[in-house]
Parts: sequence; C-alpha cells; structure tokens
Amino acid sequence: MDYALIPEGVKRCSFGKFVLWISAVSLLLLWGAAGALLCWIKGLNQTNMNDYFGFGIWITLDLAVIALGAGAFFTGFLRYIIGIDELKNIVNFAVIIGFICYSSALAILGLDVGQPLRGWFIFWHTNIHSMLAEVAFCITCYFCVLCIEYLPLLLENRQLKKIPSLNLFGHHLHRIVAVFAATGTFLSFFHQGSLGGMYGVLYARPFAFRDGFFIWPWTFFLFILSAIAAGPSFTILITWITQKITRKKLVKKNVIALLAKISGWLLLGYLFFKIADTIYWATVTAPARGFTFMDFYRNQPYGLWLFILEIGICGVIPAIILLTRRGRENNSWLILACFLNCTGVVINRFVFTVQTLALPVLPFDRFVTYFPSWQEWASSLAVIAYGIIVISLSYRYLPVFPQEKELNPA
Amino acid sequence: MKLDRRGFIKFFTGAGAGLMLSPLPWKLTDDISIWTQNWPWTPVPPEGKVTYAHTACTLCPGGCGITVRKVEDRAIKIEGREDHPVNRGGICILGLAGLQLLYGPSRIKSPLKRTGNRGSGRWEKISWEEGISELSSKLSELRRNGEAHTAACILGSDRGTTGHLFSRFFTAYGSPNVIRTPSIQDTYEITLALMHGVEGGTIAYDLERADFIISFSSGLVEGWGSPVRTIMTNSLWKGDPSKQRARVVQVETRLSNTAAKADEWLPIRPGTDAALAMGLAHVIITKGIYDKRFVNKFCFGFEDWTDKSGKTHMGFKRLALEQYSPQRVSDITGISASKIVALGQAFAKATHPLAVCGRGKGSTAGSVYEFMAIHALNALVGNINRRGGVFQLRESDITQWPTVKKDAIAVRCGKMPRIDGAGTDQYPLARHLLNRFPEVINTGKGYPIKVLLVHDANPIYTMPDSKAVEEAFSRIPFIVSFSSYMDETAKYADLILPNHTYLERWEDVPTPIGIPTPVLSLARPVVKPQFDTRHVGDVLITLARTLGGTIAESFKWDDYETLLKDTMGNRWNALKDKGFLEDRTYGEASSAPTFSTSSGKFEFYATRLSRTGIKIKNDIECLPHYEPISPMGDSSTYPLILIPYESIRIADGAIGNPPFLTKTLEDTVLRKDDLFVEINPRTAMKYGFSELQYAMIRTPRGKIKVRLHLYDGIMPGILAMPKGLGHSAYDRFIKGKGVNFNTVMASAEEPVSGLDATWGIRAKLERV
Amino acid sequence: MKEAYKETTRYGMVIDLDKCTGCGTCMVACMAENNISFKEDETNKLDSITWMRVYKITNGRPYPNTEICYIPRPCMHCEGSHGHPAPCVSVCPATATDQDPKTGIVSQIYTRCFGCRYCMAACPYHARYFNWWDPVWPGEMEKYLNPDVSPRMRGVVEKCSFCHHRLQRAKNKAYLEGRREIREDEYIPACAQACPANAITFGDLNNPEHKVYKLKKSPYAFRLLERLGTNPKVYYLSRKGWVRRAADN
Amino acid sequence: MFPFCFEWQWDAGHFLFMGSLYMVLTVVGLGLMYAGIRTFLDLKKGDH
Repeated sequence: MDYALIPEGVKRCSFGKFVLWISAVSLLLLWGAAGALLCWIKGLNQTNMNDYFGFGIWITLDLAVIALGAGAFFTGFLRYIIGIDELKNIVNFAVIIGFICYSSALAILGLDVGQPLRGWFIFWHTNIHSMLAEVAFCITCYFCVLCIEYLPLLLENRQLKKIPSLNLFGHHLHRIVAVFAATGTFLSFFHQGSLGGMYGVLYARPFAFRDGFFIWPWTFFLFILSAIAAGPSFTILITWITQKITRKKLVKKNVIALLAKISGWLLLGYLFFKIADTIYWATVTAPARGFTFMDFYRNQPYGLWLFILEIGICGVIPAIILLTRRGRENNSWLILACFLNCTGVVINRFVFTVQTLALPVLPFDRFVTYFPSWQEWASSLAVIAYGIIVISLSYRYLPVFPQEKELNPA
Repeated sequence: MKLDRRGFIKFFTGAGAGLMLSPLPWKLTDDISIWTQNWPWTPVPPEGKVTYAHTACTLCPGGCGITVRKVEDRAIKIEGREDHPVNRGGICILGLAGLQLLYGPSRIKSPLKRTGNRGSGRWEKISWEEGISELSSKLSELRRNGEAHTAACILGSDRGTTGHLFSRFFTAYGSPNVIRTPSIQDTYEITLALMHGVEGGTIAYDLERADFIISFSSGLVEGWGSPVRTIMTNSLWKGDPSKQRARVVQVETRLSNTAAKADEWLPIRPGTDAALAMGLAHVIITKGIYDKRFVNKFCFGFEDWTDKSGKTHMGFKRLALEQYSPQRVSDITGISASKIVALGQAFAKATHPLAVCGRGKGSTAGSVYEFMAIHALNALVGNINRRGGVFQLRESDITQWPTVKKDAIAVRCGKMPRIDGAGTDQYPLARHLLNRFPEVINTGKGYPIKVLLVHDANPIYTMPDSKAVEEAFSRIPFIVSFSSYMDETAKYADLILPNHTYLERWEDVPTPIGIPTPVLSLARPVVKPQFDTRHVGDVLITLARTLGGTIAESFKWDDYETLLKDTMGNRWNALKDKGFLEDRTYGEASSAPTFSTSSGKFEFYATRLSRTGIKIKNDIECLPHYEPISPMGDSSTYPLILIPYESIRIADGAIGNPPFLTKTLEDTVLRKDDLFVEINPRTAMKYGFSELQYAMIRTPRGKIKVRLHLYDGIMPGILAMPKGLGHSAYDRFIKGKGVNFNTVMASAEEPVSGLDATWGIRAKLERV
Repeated sequence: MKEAYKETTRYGMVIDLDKCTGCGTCMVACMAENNISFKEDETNKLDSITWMRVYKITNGRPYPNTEICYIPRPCMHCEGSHGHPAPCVSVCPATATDQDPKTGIVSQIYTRCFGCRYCMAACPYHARYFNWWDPVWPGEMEKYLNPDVSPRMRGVVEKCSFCHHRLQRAKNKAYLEGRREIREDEYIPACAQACPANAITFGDLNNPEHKVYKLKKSPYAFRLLERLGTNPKVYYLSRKGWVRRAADN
Repeated sequence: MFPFCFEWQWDAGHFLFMGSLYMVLTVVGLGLMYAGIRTFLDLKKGDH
C-alpha cells in the first residue's frame, strides 16, 4: 500500500504488519503522554520527586540519552572532519539515533521543570555562570544541527526526492554537512561537558564536587570522554537490534568492528582518567571536605557494589573485549561489550544525579529513598517507544543503510 | 483564485511563516509566562493601611500580651507585645498560629440546632433569638419542675469575669454544678489550703531569681505555667554562654525537652516523684542543712508534737528519717542512693533553691500528697514567700458585684450537693472534680443532669476515658456548647451558641498561673466578628433577662462590655489604655512569710485534714508522703506502662492544634495519620518490634493502632504517647490525625482529694 | 565613609542552641510572616515547606545517657569562598536567585524561577523548597496573608529571605526620617523576633557594635558544614562538644 | 540573551559565552542560507 514510499530495491514487511507494530508501540507512547499531560496540568506533585530528590529518573534519563546519543556527533566528526570513509555506512543511522536522543531529552526537560511555560527564561534571563544554562543553549543549538543533519536523509525519500526544490536543498545541505558536523562537534563537546560540569561544580555536595581546569571541573572532561566512548557502542547496539528485528544484514562487519575499536580505545582512555580522577577525589578533594571515600558508600543502598559495577564490570571488561581483535569479531562478545559499555555510562549518569542527591551532607541528616511514580516511568518509557517509532519509520521509508541493498540481494 | 491542494499547502506554509516572523508568537509567549506568574488561583493579598492592635492572648492560661498587625480590617500576624510584663515581646507557637483559628474552617458561623443524631454533624442554622429562647425554655422547665440543680455547666476556667458570670448565673438560677476543667490549679489550691491555710490561692514560683531548680516532671519548656515566661526564664538560667547562672535538675521518666535543656536529667520511675522528694528531705534533715531558722520559727509539724489531748503525733522529720532512707527511695524511684544524697545536699546548699511541682503542662491535677512532699522541700530550705522562692498568690478580687438575688428555688436547689461531689463530706478539699463526673452520671449514683452548658472546654476530648465521657454525655438530654469552633463537645451538643473568638471579644485576663507578680490584662476585639457569633457574656445576660425574676434582677448590666467596665471600676481607663495592669510591688515587699493555717505557721502536718471530716487513720495521712497511685491494669496482663507526654508544638487542651503547629511536628510523632509511640530500643527488642513498625497498644480501656519510634530517651518498659492529637471533630486539617491518648486512658482517684492523680496506664504491645 | 561602611554590611544570625528549647515558634513565625502555605498532610518532611526548620539531633548514646539538641536551620545565606558565590547562586540558569552585594542576603525571585530545582541539588542544607502543589488557604485564611510577601505559585523554588521585606520596611522608615543607616533593632526577621527563648540574635556580622559580631567570636560558636567552604552567615553557639561535632563532618 | 535584558553585562564571561552562542547561530544560519540560496539559484538555472 505504501510501496511508493519505500526506497527502491529493498524489501520491507507488509503494511498491515507495520501498522500493527507501530500501533503496539504507540500504546506505550500514549501511556507516557498521559503521564506527561498529568504532570503538565497538575504539576510535579504527580511525580515522586521531593525536596531531597529534586532530580529523579528524568534527569538520569536525560543525561543517559544525551551520553548515548553522542554516537551521532562523534561518528559525524570521524566521518566528515577526520574523514574515515567507512563510517558513511553508519553515519545516517548514528544521526537518527542522536536525533531521537536529543529530541527526547528536550521533551523530558520540558516536562521536568516546574514552570514549563516559562522555560524560555533560561535563554532570556541567562545566568552564564550556570552550567545548566550552557547545557540548555548547547543542547538546543545542537538539536537544530541534528535536524539539519537529518534533513538531507529525510529528503532522500523516494517521493520527496521527486520534488526538485527539496532534492536540491537536501543535496546542498549534504555538501556542506561538514560545517554542521563541525558545529555539532563543538556544541556537543560543550554540552556533554557542561552536563558533567553541572555536578562537578556542586561544591557543597562532596560526592559530586571535583576540582578542575579553569572554570571546568574534571567531570566536564570525563563526561565528554565517557559519552564519546559509549556513543559508538550504543550505535552498534541499536544497529544490532535493528538487524535482529528486521532479520537483515544492514551494515558490514568491518564498519562495526572499526566503530567498536574506536569505542574501545576511547573507553580505555576514559577509564584511565576516571580512575585517576577517582583516586584524586577520594584522597584529596573529599577528605578536605570532611568525607572519606567509604563515607559515600556505607550504610546505604548505593554501596561499593555500584562503584565496582560502574568502573569494573561495565568499564574494564568491555574495554578489554573491545580492544582485543577476537572479542570484537565474535558477535556475542561484541554485543555484550557494547551493552556493558552503555550500561556503564548510564550508571555513571545515575550515580551523579541520584546518588549525589541521596547522600546526606549534613551529619544529622538521613538517607532517603525515592522511587519514581507511574507518571515518571510512563513518560520515561515513552522515550523508548518514540525511538522505536522514529527508527521504524526512518528505516521503512528512508535509505538509511547504504549497504543494505548490497548485503541483501533480492 | 483557484485553491488546489498545492495552493492550500502553500497558503498555510506562507501564513505560518508570516506569523512566525510577526511579533505575535513572541507576544503570546510573553503573555503566557506573565499568566503563570499571576495565576488567578494564587491569591494576591491586598495592600492597605498597616495598624497594630494590642490585646491579650487567652488560648492558654499563660496570659501573654500580643500585638496584632493589621492591614485595613484584616489581621495579618500576631506578635508578642514588647512591653508586656508576662512575655516581654516573646510569643509561643500556638499564640502565633492564632489567626488560623480566627479564620479557620472550624469556625462555627452562626447559632446551630442539631437535626440529625448526636454527633452526626447535621445542623440547622437558627437565629440568636431562637437559640436563646430554646435554651431558656429548657432552663425554665427545670425550674418549674423544681429541679434547677439538674442543670450543670463545665468551664475551662472559673477565673475572670466570664467564669464568675457563669457562677453567678448558676447561683441565681439555683444549681451548684459549675465545674471547672481539671488542672494543676486544683492541686495547688489544696496544697496551699493544707500547708499555708490559703483558700483558692495559687502557687507562684520566682523562677527568674532561683539558682537551683529541681523540677518534678514539670514540663517547664513544654508549655508549663505561662509558657513564654518559663521558656524565657530557661534562657535566663543559661545566661551568657560563657557562664552558668542557675542549675536545673529535671526529674522525669522521659527525656523531654525540659530534661534535655536541664543541666541534669534524673530518669525516675513514673509516679514516684513524692518518694524522691521525701528522700531529698531525708538527706537534708540528716545532714542538718535545712533552714533551721525558718523551720523553727515559721513551721508546724516538723518535729513530733503533742495535741491538747496529750497524744503525740508524728512530725515530718521523723517520717522522713524513718521511712525515706536514700536506699529505700532508690528502690522505689530507681535513682541511685548516691545521686539522691548528692542532689539533696546540692539543693539545700544553694542560695535560692526551688522545688517545682505540677506534671507536664499542668493540664492534669495530680496527687496532693506528692505536691505536699515537693512543696515541703521549699519549706525545708526556707524558700517561701521570698526572692527566688515560692509565693502564695491570692486570687485578686475582681468582682465586687452586688449580691446575687435568689428566689426559693435558687435557695433550695442551690443547696443540693454538687454532682461531682466536690466540697461534700467525702471530698471536702476539692472545689471541682470533673474527673468524677462521667462515673457519677453513668452509674446513676447522683441525680441526673438534664441540661449541660459547656464553655471554653472540650471534655469529650480532654478528659480521660473518652468512651465513658461520651456515655455520660449521651445520658444528658440537652447539651449546649458556646464554642467558637466545631470541637468534639460542640459536635455532640444539641445547641451551639458560638462565642466570639479571643480576637473578636472583650475579656479580662487574670494573672497567669505560676507568675509571682499579679498582672491583669485585657483582651479586646482587634477585628470585627467574622461571623454571626456573640460574646458568651452577652448571651448569659440576655438569657438571665429572658428567664426573668430574681435571675434577671441579678443581671442588671446592659451588656458584657458595661459589666467589664463596671467590674474594673477605676482601673478600667488605665487597663483600656495600657492593656494590662501590673502590681510590681508584690513579692518584693513581703519580707516575713505569713500563713493562715490554724497554727499560723507553715504546716508540714496539715491539721486541717483532721478537721475536714475525712477519716484519718494515722499521722502519715496528714503529712507529705509517697502514696503509690497504681495505674489501672495488672502487671501480668499488661507488662508495660503507657504514659502521655506533652509537647508545646501540640495544643492539647480545648483548642484543636492549628495546621501550622501540626506542620512543625516531626515525622517521629506523626506520619500521615499514624501516631508514633516512643519505646526504648531495649524494650522494643524484647518484644520483637522495630522502628516505624505498626503495633496495637492495649490498655484496660481499649486498644489503639500506632507506630513505634525507638527512642533512647525513654525508660525501658515505658511507652510514651503525645497528647493533643487524634481529634474526631474540627476540620480536615485537625481531624483524624493520630490517636487521642484519652481513648485508652483511665483516671485514678486520689482518695483524700478526689482529684485525678494518675500519670499513666498499664499496657501491652500486640502485633497488628 | 558612611557609604563605604554600608557596602560591607553582612546580615547574619547567631543561634544559641543551649537556649533553644525546640518549641518551634520560629518555624510558625516564619510561616505566618511569609505566607507559607500548608497542606492537609504535612508529615512527609520531604515536601513540606519550612523555610525555618528545626532539626532534632541526639548524641546517639543509649538510655540514660541520651541527650538531644535542637538545631533551627534557616537559609544560611552562604557567602561562598574562593571566588565561589553561594552554592545555589551560581547554578541558577535563569538568574532567579542572587546575592545582594550590599547586604549579603541571598534572594529568590519567584516569578523568574521556572522550577529546574538545580539550586536545591546544590544546597547541602536543604534550605530550598519546591512548590510541588498549588498553595491553598482554606476557610477565610486568605485574609491573614501578608501583603509584604507575595504568595508563591506552584512549580517554583522558595526559601528563607531573612525577611527581606522587613529590611525594606526599615529602610523606607529610615529614609522618611532622613536617616541613612538603620538601627540594629529596626530590622530583625520574624523568627528572631518571635523566639521566646531569645536564642536567635540577628544583625550585621561586620559591625562591631552589633551583638552578633561579638557572639560569632565566642569559642563556642560554629557553623554548619564549615569545611565545605559555603561560608554561612548563620552561626550557632553550644557549650556541648557533641553538638559542635555534629555540625560538621 | 540580548543586551537589552537587564542581566546583561559586558564582562569577559558574557563576551565568551554569548560570543560563542552567536557564532554558532551565525554559522548554522549561514549554512542554511547558503543551501537555500544555492537551491534557489539552481532552480532558477533550471538544470533540474
């Protein structure tokens, strides 16, 4: 039925099946929309956040998707600026994933503020010293860039391509995409960093606070590194899932392997700096504020296990796998490594958002727990549904994977 | 122009782009944000002329001067009056929340007549004329039947013109049954009557100038006495942080705030304070460090003495020496003998030692013997009627009213014995025994009560054993409440004739309990009555007029305001201008103590007791001593003891706790609607309970579901529960929060006085 | 000269914990003065707005050696250190909170705040509160609202302002009377005014003539979490060692 | 965000922050304009 829209030379499932699939996922999206609507209409009392947990699942999710979405800018950077040509086979998909991640992050941010209708005050009345202002500016600008990067692909659609003006516009945009990729890299660099900076500057929260370079605490750089280390892994992971669902080969193994190798090296670099930072923090920064390293892990659910899980199991292990040729080439190991790598960055963001707030600073204060309400879960899960829908539509109607035809001869 | 599909799209794209480029979206965005800044449902308080009105607070007997800040005719905030001698600018938590009572949803907006079942909360609005004529017809009917004495009245306090007006009304009407709500005032009165020979007086402590204070379970910073004054004094004791001025020892079962602020906390087995006092007396006498001059010159019954018939009587000294050795007292109280010796010595050696009695906030009466034992300590150190000591304060005579006119019915019915037994042969000491009221009514021992007026009191909530109280009330055919708020008793009434609140009415405020300098303050209307309410004094005057005859003749005032003015006489103008009158000379001038007992001395041995008609078995019964008051229940079934504790953050009297106060409660007191009971961690472990766990507490009077808070500051084996929560009336901000302690409490009568001398009840913990 | 002196005014508080009886009057004084709303259920202390909150701490020892102490905690109006302003000020993305350089008071503009709650994450004292709900005053209670302080709308952060409106009022009065300076007793916050224990002293920490200046130099004086470098302008006094130790890590 | 906002200050921080912001916006804007103009010119030429 929608044959005319489907790219030439590729095979897609029947329209009915597709509609069924989209409808199923849309239910989740609707549930999320209901939760979000309640939060907008009735206010944030619909969440289980409180004055101790001013940030909850949403901010963790925001930070996580932005970190995972880093595959877009970094692949773009490698492809267009560094010029690694193989990556052209996956850069489209990386851009789509980035687009999904950033648009959902913005939506969740719009949900997470008490006065969404005044959200634009962050731009109008900017406090330039606030890391959050930097984040807001960079994310918004970068989202525009992502849209521009996504646009040429969108215009590649079989029907849209027939419109000469649009086709030409897409073509010209694509020609100067390096400019956008460079801008995107610049913006991404700063907002990934400022997200880390947001926590690193909290000098009255000894668990998060870090010394740093100029105005940027070390977390600024660590967040950039961890994001670009995890981003490509996430792209691989999503590509793998897409291949599993479509039961097709979409990207050649060497491309994946290259991305995995890059991810591995970056992860190694990140781990080196992260461990160095942790040692400095545990021995110098925190003790100066009256805390020992173990103070942060004792007597509360977020114990040392979380630290080991983040750095060891989800850091060192995937790094080893990704850096060994055999690990990279064995599909199961590779996927496990990518999964662990992504989990690691999510845990890292969780630790910085939730654990930072959960840990009492006043000696006579107590540890409190927080569990998100259904409205928070629903709107968070809706992000996944939204991602699935965007990927499904893009995959069905756009020539996302240049190698698809070659790998799946009719 | 032909509009095809492409044209259509083009048109809207163009229009959209045009709009985006126009200022409209920006203007809208801006407007929307301005709207969020002025949401119509977020109130904007109107500005206006700011004025300040001085008045007095009557929410508790503390008698503080307050200043109400007003904007136009709205009262905005209550602050402590800077120049008022009682509180000197300070204010307590309840006083500050007074506007929530004035404007709160619990206010009764007009006279109401019950339409549904009692307590169902179904009312019919009626006019004042209807309300008063309804009450007067009931009262006339009783008089017609010659049973005027079956009308009774429960008051919060009998002091001041309003209290006196009720007494006068009932005297003229012909009923002896004006019953005051119990408080330490009852026990103070009897203690003073027995030891000082003073009638209707009160004990006042010169806390400011004492330098060694032993407080026997008195909640000095919990709202005892005049709360602001006592808390200020507590700071005075602390003085400059670099030096200490006075030493305070708190004797109490639980680590209360007072105990926490004291220099020493002596945890004592509940209800054994008298034993400790006697033990201290033993130490002081043994060491010979009592004030010999005072004891020899001004005291009677210290040594053994011989009466006219030649019979030798035991004196206080022998009793203390023979029966209250530190070791024995230690066994009773659980305080070590060495501590008792040390404390006794330190106390007697201080320049201005002071022993303070009156449990908690003073909202229960307590044992007369206990008060005597503690008061005897003050006599031992000669610290009576002098600087830094104890003063006997006579109630200043504010009502020189013309004699009440009584007709035959008033004379005949007025002579009937009081329903609560106070002043009868059985209870000659007490003036009011509201604690006996439920039992008398429920057992039908006395005559029935047919009409009950309730003013400034909420007995269904505040009296122990709520079920029995409610049952007694259910046996009274006609109950009238004068309450301003829909409290438990008002909710249970047949007719409500709502009084103005204290911020809307005139009222004289007599000297607060416990203050050595007489201060008379004036409460005045600072705002117009918010609803269709009337001053209870005016209602009584109108009622008397409606009843006619000698009753009307006894109430010849036009209205309450005239009455107040007449009563104050030449003091009125000064009082009205200044808001208070203070007698600063009092306490300074009295150099030599004077006593009005038959011996003319301070009586360790209360000779009056042997003259009252109470059967005295031996000398000990006339002397201060420790007489165990066992809480209800047997120790095998109920191994634990449940005691109440009072907090200044909870109004536990007739007034319901305003929302602001409830907001300040810790989450170890109340969580959602669950009340927390404190238990020592060791006891909790013994019974297998942990922090925050739900438990059922069962006492002989009933069971309540609570949660447990493990607290190291409480003696093992004891459960402590806050008073003042668990209302079943008022509004949604007060009602249903926690549990009312009185539902599981029973009173225990002290035989000699008839007063409720209990301090707890036996209990057990059960799982839920 | 006068003007230069004024530039360095630093309003602050000294709270004597040995005098504080935990009566909670300061909390209610603050609520009454600053139009703080209340809900039917305020027992969840994690969403209960109390600009002034009285914490209860114990020495942790078993019966009968237990001791308790109350710590009233307003906003500390942190001065910051090492070039950092107060932890909450620098993080606010929309400049809704700021420190007045003339008085040191940390302000909060409710109509500017859009509720991101970053400042709450930054404050270790939990002195900042979010309006999770629309404020509602039942019965006739809207009548007692103070026109000097605007009620807050849902979705914004609020906190203790040291009753800044009282400073305004005092300044206006001084101006009308032709004075440049306001006297020590002309400007005190509602909590300090109400405290029946006289435990709260308020004044200019930089002015040697003010009581707080002397009190803060007491050997028993300390501040909460001094080691974090937040440099609070609220000092505490206690002769009890365990209380002083409980204030910092 | 704009010099007529009353928070606006001409200090180094503002200069850097806002400078970067407007630089980015300019680059992105110019990029889009470039693509737009080229498209327009190509269409004018009628090559396609």
